[in-house]
Amino acid sequence: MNQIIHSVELNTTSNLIIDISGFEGPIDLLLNLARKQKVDLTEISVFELSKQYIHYINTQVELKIDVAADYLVMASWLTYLKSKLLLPADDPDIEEEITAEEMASQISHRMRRLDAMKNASNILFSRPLINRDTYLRGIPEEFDEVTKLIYNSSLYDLIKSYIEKQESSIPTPIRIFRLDFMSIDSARNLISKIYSKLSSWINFINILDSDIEVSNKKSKMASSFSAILNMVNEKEILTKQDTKFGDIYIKKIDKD
Amino acid sequence: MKKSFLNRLGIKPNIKLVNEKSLSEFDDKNIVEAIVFASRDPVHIDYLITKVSKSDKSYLNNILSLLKEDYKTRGVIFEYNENYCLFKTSPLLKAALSDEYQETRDLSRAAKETLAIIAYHQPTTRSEIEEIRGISSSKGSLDVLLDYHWIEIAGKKDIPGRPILYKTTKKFLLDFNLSDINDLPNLSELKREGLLNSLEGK
Amino acid sequence: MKKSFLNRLGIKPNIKLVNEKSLSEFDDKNIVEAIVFASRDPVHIDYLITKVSKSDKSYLNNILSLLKEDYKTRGVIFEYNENYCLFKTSPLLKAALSDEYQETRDLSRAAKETLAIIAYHQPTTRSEIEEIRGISSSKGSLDVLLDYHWIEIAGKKDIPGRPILYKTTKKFLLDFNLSDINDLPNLSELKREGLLNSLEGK
Repeated sequence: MNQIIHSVELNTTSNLIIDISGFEGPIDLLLNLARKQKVDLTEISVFELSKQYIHYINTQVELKIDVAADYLVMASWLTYLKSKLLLPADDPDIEEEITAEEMASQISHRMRRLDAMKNASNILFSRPLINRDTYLRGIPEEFDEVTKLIYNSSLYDLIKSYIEKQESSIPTPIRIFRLDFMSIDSARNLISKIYSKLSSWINFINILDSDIEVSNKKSKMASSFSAILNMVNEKEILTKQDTKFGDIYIKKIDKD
Repeated sequence: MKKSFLNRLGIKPNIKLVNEKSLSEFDDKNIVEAIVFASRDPVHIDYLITKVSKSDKSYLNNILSLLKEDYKTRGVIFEYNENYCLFKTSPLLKAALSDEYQETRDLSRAAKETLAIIAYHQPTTRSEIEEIRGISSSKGSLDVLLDYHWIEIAGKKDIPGRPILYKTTKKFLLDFNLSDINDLPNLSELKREGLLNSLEGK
Repeated sequence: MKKSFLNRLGIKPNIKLVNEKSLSEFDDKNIVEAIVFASRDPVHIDYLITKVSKSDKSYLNNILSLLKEDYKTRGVIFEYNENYCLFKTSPLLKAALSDEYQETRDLSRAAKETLAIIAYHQPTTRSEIEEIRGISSSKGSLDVLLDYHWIEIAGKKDIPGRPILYKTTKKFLLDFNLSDINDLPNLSELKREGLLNSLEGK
């Protein structure tokens, strides 16, 4: 018996080992014992296995109490199972919760299930694993991104908005027109520009034609006349009118 | 996050992707190669279809198989499944690369078994894992696996006590080279043998 | 690993020494390729020398030039200088790799009105549009429409100030399904069709 146990490969590297013997729980222990008994878990002798398990637990005097519970629960369960398997079939009058055969098949199922998961785990971890056996691109690159706007108005939308505009009685916008008149200041500027030409008498009417920006003749005449009167007052210009309502002539005053 | 990045992962941002189509199969192969090579994450097939000249799955599949062939004996290999494709270093060069890049530490046997149990039984709870392993402490293993982003919390089970449910992640599929969870080794065989059912109720 | 490669490639190991050399070069090339692919930074030449079978600069340079040649016409290129080497996607594919997105928007009311006015009154000036719209700012709308190539400049009006004339483009006809600008229905035609009823009574 002890030989069997010592031949089991012990795993001491992992930090999650529960027992000093290297088993990860009672089913793991059962599996290890079973492997010594038979290859096919479906044909395992649960009776023989229970015997071995109970014997093994009994030899583990140093079993730590905090980890022992799982093993001891299993041991007592297997002891119960063993005694049931030993006894002849129960009195059919007594209603049993569970038969010995059911218990045996249950423990065999649990062993097979854990065994399947252990195998699956081995298969998974034997696959080429990213960052262990194989590596991904170290320097990923980004690409440009362009967003294009699409306007989805229909012809109907377009026409509708146009017609709404045409039909609705929107007041015409207020437009501020440029006022067509000549200020006294601008009239005076005008006369100053032609001042040098005023060395002889010139008809006042003629100077009005020199400005084309303002078409309002009355405004031009009134403002220019006022400007001239100012200039007469300032002794810059002489004026003369030969007859009543006749032409007005102007001439600059020679200052030397 | 950039829109193109989401698209490459197969996540559609709510703005339409209207890529200009390229010219020929030769160009298409180069384009697919460049996109997948440039990405660290697996690139989704749906995104690649928007980049090639024909929006046709079998046309793209042909390009993917050509690329796989091109890289068959190289230091970098091209892999694809129904959803994703990626480049990775050849597992044959494991020894030459491992000393510099290895990130995956060796896990304990308990953690490895716990991962397998979650993968095959997901979503599952800690007590179900413990029941299968026949041992009443699996907490350390769950922490390690969560740290690795191989498992994640998948809500709570609708039973008294509402225990946390665990399932495997996309990273698990990527790292173990599985196209999806139905791709797990021996899955149907184990199901058939009734080994993936919990004992509860028996 | 070399043996298995040999077998898989169907090469008989018992050939000349030259082939023996090219085989190791082949492996070294794969190793360099994989390292440069997986590295998070450009890889220094000095490091690669420690990874190949011969610690010899010219030997490595030969491998680097072979790799450059291998990737010459691919979607990804291999580049190296005296110090570093790296992989990057081919600059020739820059346009093909960029992602184009389409965002659909409704044209603003102002732009719609402006476009309609130009369509019905073309060629027309900004001040004429403003006069019809009764609003003195149409610049933004004109810019949007010009950007979108629905309108274009059609010379200058022969009046003082010589204002710019606008007209609709071919793209406008195309996008609005008109074969000719005369196909644009007029008001009475639309009313005859029973359209624009909501406007009645205005």
